[in-house]
Amino acid sequence: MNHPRPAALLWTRQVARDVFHQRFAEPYIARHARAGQFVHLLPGTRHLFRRALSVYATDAKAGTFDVLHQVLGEGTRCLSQLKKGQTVDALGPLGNQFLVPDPGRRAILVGGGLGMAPLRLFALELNQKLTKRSSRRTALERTPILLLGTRTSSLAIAPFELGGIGIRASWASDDGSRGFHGTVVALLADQIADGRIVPEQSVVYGCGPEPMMAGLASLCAQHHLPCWVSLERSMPCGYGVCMGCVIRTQNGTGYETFKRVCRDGPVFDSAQIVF
Amino acid sequence: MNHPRPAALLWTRQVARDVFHQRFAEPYIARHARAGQFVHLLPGTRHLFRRALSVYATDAKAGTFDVLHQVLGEGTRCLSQLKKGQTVDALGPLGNQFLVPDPGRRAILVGGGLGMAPLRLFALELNQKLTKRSSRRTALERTPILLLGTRTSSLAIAPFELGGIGIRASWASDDGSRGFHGTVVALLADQIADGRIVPEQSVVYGCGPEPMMAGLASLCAQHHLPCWVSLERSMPCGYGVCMGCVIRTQNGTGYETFKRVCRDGPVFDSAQIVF
Amino acid sequence: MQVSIAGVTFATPIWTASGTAGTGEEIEQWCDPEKLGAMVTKSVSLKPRSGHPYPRTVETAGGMLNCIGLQNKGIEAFITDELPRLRRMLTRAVINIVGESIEDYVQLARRLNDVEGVDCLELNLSCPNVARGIDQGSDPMWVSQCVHDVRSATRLPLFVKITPNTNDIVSLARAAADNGADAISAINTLVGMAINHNTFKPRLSNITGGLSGPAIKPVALAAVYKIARAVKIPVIGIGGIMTGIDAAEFLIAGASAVQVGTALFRNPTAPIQIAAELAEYLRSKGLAHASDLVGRVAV
Amino acid sequence: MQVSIAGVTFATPIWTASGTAGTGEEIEQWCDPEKLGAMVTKSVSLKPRSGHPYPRTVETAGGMLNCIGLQNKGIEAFITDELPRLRRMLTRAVINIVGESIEDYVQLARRLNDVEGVDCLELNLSCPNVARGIDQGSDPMWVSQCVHDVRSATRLPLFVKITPNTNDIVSLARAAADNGADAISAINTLVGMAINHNTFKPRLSNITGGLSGPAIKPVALAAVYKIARAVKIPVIGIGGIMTGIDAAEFLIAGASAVQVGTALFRNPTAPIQIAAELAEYLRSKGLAHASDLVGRVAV
Ligand SMILES: Cc1cc2nc3c(=O)[nH]c(=O)nc-3n(C[C@H](O)[C@H](O)[C@H](O)COP(=O)(O)OP(=O)(O)OC[C@H]3O[C@@H](n4cnc5c(N)ncnc54)[C@H](O)[C@@H]3O)c2cc1C
Ligand SMILES: Cc1cc2nc3c(=O)[nH]c(=O)nc-3n(C[C@H](O)[C@H](O)[C@H](O)COP(=O)(O)OP(=O)(O)OC[C@H]3O[C@@H](n4cnc5c(N)ncnc54)[C@H](O)[C@@H]3O)c2cc1C
Ligand SMILES: Cc1cc2nc3c(=O)[nH]c(=O)nc-3n(C[C@H](O)[C@H](O)[C@H](O)COP(=O)(O)O)c2cc1C
Ligand SMILES: Cc1cc2nc3c(=O)[nH]c(=O)nc-3n(C[C@H](O)[C@H](O)[C@H](O)COP(=O)(O)O)c2cc1C
Ligand code: FES
Ligand code: FES
Repeated sequence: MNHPRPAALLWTRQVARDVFHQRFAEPYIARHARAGQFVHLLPGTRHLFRRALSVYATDAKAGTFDVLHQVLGEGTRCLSQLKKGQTVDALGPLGNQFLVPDPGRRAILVGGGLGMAPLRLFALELNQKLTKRSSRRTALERTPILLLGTRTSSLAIAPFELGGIGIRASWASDDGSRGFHGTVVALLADQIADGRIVPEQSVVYGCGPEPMMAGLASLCAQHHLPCWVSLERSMPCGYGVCMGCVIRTQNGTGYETFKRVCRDGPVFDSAQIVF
Repeated sequence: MNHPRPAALLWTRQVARDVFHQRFAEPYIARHARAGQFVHLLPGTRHLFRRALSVYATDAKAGTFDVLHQVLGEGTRCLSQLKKGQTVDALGPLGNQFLVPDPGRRAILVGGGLGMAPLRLFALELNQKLTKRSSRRTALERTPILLLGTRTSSLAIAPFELGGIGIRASWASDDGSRGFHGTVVALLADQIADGRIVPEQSVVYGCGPEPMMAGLASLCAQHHLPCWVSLERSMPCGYGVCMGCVIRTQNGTGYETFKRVCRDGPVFDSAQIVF
Repeated sequence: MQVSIAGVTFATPIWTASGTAGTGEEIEQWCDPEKLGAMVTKSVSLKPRSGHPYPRTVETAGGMLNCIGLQNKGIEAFITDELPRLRRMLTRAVINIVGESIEDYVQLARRLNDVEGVDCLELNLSCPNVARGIDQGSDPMWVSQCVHDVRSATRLPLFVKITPNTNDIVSLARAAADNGADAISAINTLVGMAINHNTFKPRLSNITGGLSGPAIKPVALAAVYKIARAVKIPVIGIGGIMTGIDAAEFLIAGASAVQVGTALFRNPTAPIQIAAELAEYLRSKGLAHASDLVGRVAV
Repeated sequence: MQVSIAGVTFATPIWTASGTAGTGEEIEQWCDPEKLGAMVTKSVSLKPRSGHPYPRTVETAGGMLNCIGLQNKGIEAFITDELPRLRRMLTRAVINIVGESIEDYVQLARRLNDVEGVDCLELNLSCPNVARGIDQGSDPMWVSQCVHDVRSATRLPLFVKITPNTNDIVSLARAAADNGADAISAINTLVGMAINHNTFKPRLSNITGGLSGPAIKPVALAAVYKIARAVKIPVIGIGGIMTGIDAAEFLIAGASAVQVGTALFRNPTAPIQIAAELAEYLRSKGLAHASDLVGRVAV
């Protein structure tokens, strides 16, 4: 039987204005969390609802997990002000996960802003899994492609520790100050157009603001490119009982019209979703 | 126009189990507070109501005031855990005050537990005032008598800094472990009986739990001894607008049946009160 | 930030709520009256009332309960002792009256016709702490009759304060509007109770009391929204307003002004602070007048 | 801590509330079913319902609003997909049903007569998020008729869940009790609203929603207290229960059992924790049974 667990803060690093990378000690979550899953944290006693954060990194041996979050309101502010050694009440890991591509397809990870958090963990998972079965795979399949979007260069947050395994991000920025001039979805379109990304040999994994996910879904649909998106909703419970965190699905009727992001997701086949 | 004022904590000293003596920097309250008055503190953002605490000491020059409080619930706990330099939002000084005895009468201060807090400040005020007009007063009038009650010796909290001006407390304890064996009201009765306290030459000032105040009032009534009591009520506003903190009065009818402890008090002529 | 209701202008749409700011004397020491939209006085009845014994209040999650029980001096002493000071205070005086019967309300309204210093009347048809306070106030027929009779008795601008302890607050508002009310004040408190788990005793002397504060803000906002869409007269929003943003939300929902109650207990300068915050909010939205916000809810 | 209501025994007086614990599958992963007094299922209707679009919830001071809108699979899929697992779960299954007309309720009750695994029925006569949910449920005549007709259609123990959006909840409880209800469940949510001050939009897709959580506990406690004194059947207390002490207060007010709703969102093990705290409280008071506390309020 699962239960809420106290997770002790080990450290906080500010990685950009209002963005914090934190590491918590909690062995169960550290051991079980997979890319795409989230933890549901109670930032303090003042709040009724927990706050959902993607698992950004785990270390099963050390028994730690990381989150990367932006201070938006009271909940994330409380979190960012935690002192070393203080604990937060954590549920998790919750939700489904990113699944590895079918054989012959390469993972294209498309992240916007903080959406990079679960993709980073997925890149590591892919790297590990693909290394294991590397004999049967081409180099092309092995290394995921990582496309990251930011509004402007100064707000770009690079995922930590991916360089070491040879995964480097291509950047897109709205103002052209870093990498491609345009959105990260436009960058993907660009790379499809110039043949660097071949739809038939690719699977897209996206995480970022909802308008970006909608754009990504429609681009991928156009190219018959399989696309998984990780979605966000306000989550009163996080484990499937309140029916608050719903997303509208394609062709769903009656009860099936809406699915729960916390339990049926947060990762969905983008073709199933009505944005 | 008065307004809420941030009071910065200078220090906290634990003076007994769950009892804390704290000094705050707030010049206005420091300058204006008189014995018997209270400050109304907002212990944190979680609480709707402020918490009332008697002013225990002031230093107009240094711009500080002190409180002495026992941790009972969330509000006083928050207060006790404040860090040096943190501020609380304070209203004050509020309420009426202890008035000096008529000429020819000596002040008998009767305190139970933390009720000693405002009495200590009053002892200092009396000492100052009487020193000024000492030429016209007898020594008997000059020095107030201080009777303090405690459940048991280990819980006794002596008012700080009174020794220096020659005021020493006589103690009563329920279990006889310190001073007189019995309540502080019984001690007063005892001292009246053996002539050490002469009703016609005395005025009693009491502060402590309500049953004690009731006992004190009835003893004093018996001996025709003028008696002022400081009372406590849960105080939503503290400045007279909510009508929540009421006490029943003798002979009051209609609107006058109940008086507000925060504004008509907290110090009342005990003969006016229905306990 | 000036607003105009029933032909009366108010310096700001932020007023004090009845029973939470006394009769002016106390609040004057904390709030500059010129910056107060209006001072709504504690309910006054024909005869003096002692109110209920202590304990009369208790803190609850996000709110509080009270069973003051309308302690007040009665209309005659009110006119003698309080009104003169209120007249001198540089703010609007809204006199809140409470009765046990329609005849009481009529008599009170008549009596206040003759004196100076009364800018508006507010009928408290919704006190949960007196016998029948809610029974009558939640009956649209009774409200119709009461407002009708008072309307015939006075020319003063007439605000009618209604109860949320009903399945259909809109009918109550309509009953008032249809019978000549100049504005609807909504809401009064919700009936509630608290129990001491150690003594098994109710925490209020009168067993139950009225719930106020941020806890009831959603209920108040829903009431204001529905009423504003149903009646043509202005609505005055009340319930759990602690900040300028809260006030803005009530205006957006359809209130033309708001009253601040429980917030005053925590902070005696609350109305001034809330008004300042609302002004700042209006500036940030590029709106010149508070009235530009009223009823702007996007549905 | 065992309690007995309508001849059914429950392991503890701490149950889950309808709509806040799914249909058992999710909660099983957090709570040992043997330690749950009962699992009250999300309201089920005749036909599948999609519910309202997102956003469906919003945090408020001390509480939350929801406008889920009764998303459910409909009774047939419920019986096929959910009931078998519920039957295997080692706790009592209280099936909560909702209809748009009395005929709906009767049909639902009949349908559940024929299947196994149903320990009790709870009629949701109080949903604020569907058309007429409150209009009907706040009318004592309609409640009388509905309970009467359902009573004739089923032998299952029958709990009737009533609305606090009324001026007279006691009449609703009496209407249910007089027509054969075995217990009264009180309360459902209060109608409320929240507005986004930046977009001017309501924060809920359905504009208004139901207020739950600690904010409404005083309202619930008053309802339970009044109902328990007015009817002879047991009362099941609901509203803002977060701790064992909260549960104790409801029992003291007159509830024979309680349901835990919003607390489950914050803490999926809430009912187990609350039961443990209540047991500890009973020990500290030297009381052997939860029933020793019921209705002990000292007035
Ligand atoms: C599965 C999932 C994974 C997420 N991962 C991350 C992450 O890795 N890093 C990160 O910075 N953020 C992430 N978010 C968003 C994060 O949960 C919100 O930013 C956070 O809840 C805001 O809380 P607050 O108290 O600071 O803000 P407030 O605005 O004060 O929150 C008010 C309410 O709105 C809800 N809320 C507000 N914005 C969002 C949002 N975008 N999504 C969901 N709920 C919201 C909160 O839960 C709360 O109930 C994730 C959300 C989900 C659902
Ligand atoms: C004029 C005045 C002077 C006081 N001076 C002192 C002092 O010098 N030292 C000291 O330790 N205490 C003093 N008290 C009592 C002090 O206010 C309470 O102990 C304190 O409010 C308890 O708050 P809490 O949150 O810790 O406890 P809780 O029990 O959690 O408080 C819950 C609620 O009850 C109210 N409350 C509880 N007990 C009391 C009480 N005895 N009197 C008034 N309200 C109460 C609180 O304000 C709050 O609303 C004084 C009270 C008054 C009215
Ligand atoms: C202590 C107290 C006393 C009140 N007395 C009155 C009253 O005498 N007349 C009245 O119409 N409303 C009275 N009210 C109700 C308030 O005016 C207001 O309608 C209610 O408290 C909701 O607003 P709030 O949440 O801002 O407090 C009282 C409220 C409180 C808390
Ligand atoms: C998200 C949510 C969904 C709910 N759905 C239902 C429902 O389907 N049927 C019902 O009878 N009550 C429903 N309720 C009401 C609860 O069962 C309960 O009566 C109410 O929330 C008060 O209890 P609480 O404060 O413990 O949450 C729902 C409440 C919430 C918060
Ligand atoms: S957050 Fe409750 S069902 Fe998803
Ligand atoms: S505390 Fe409000 S009148 Fe005294």
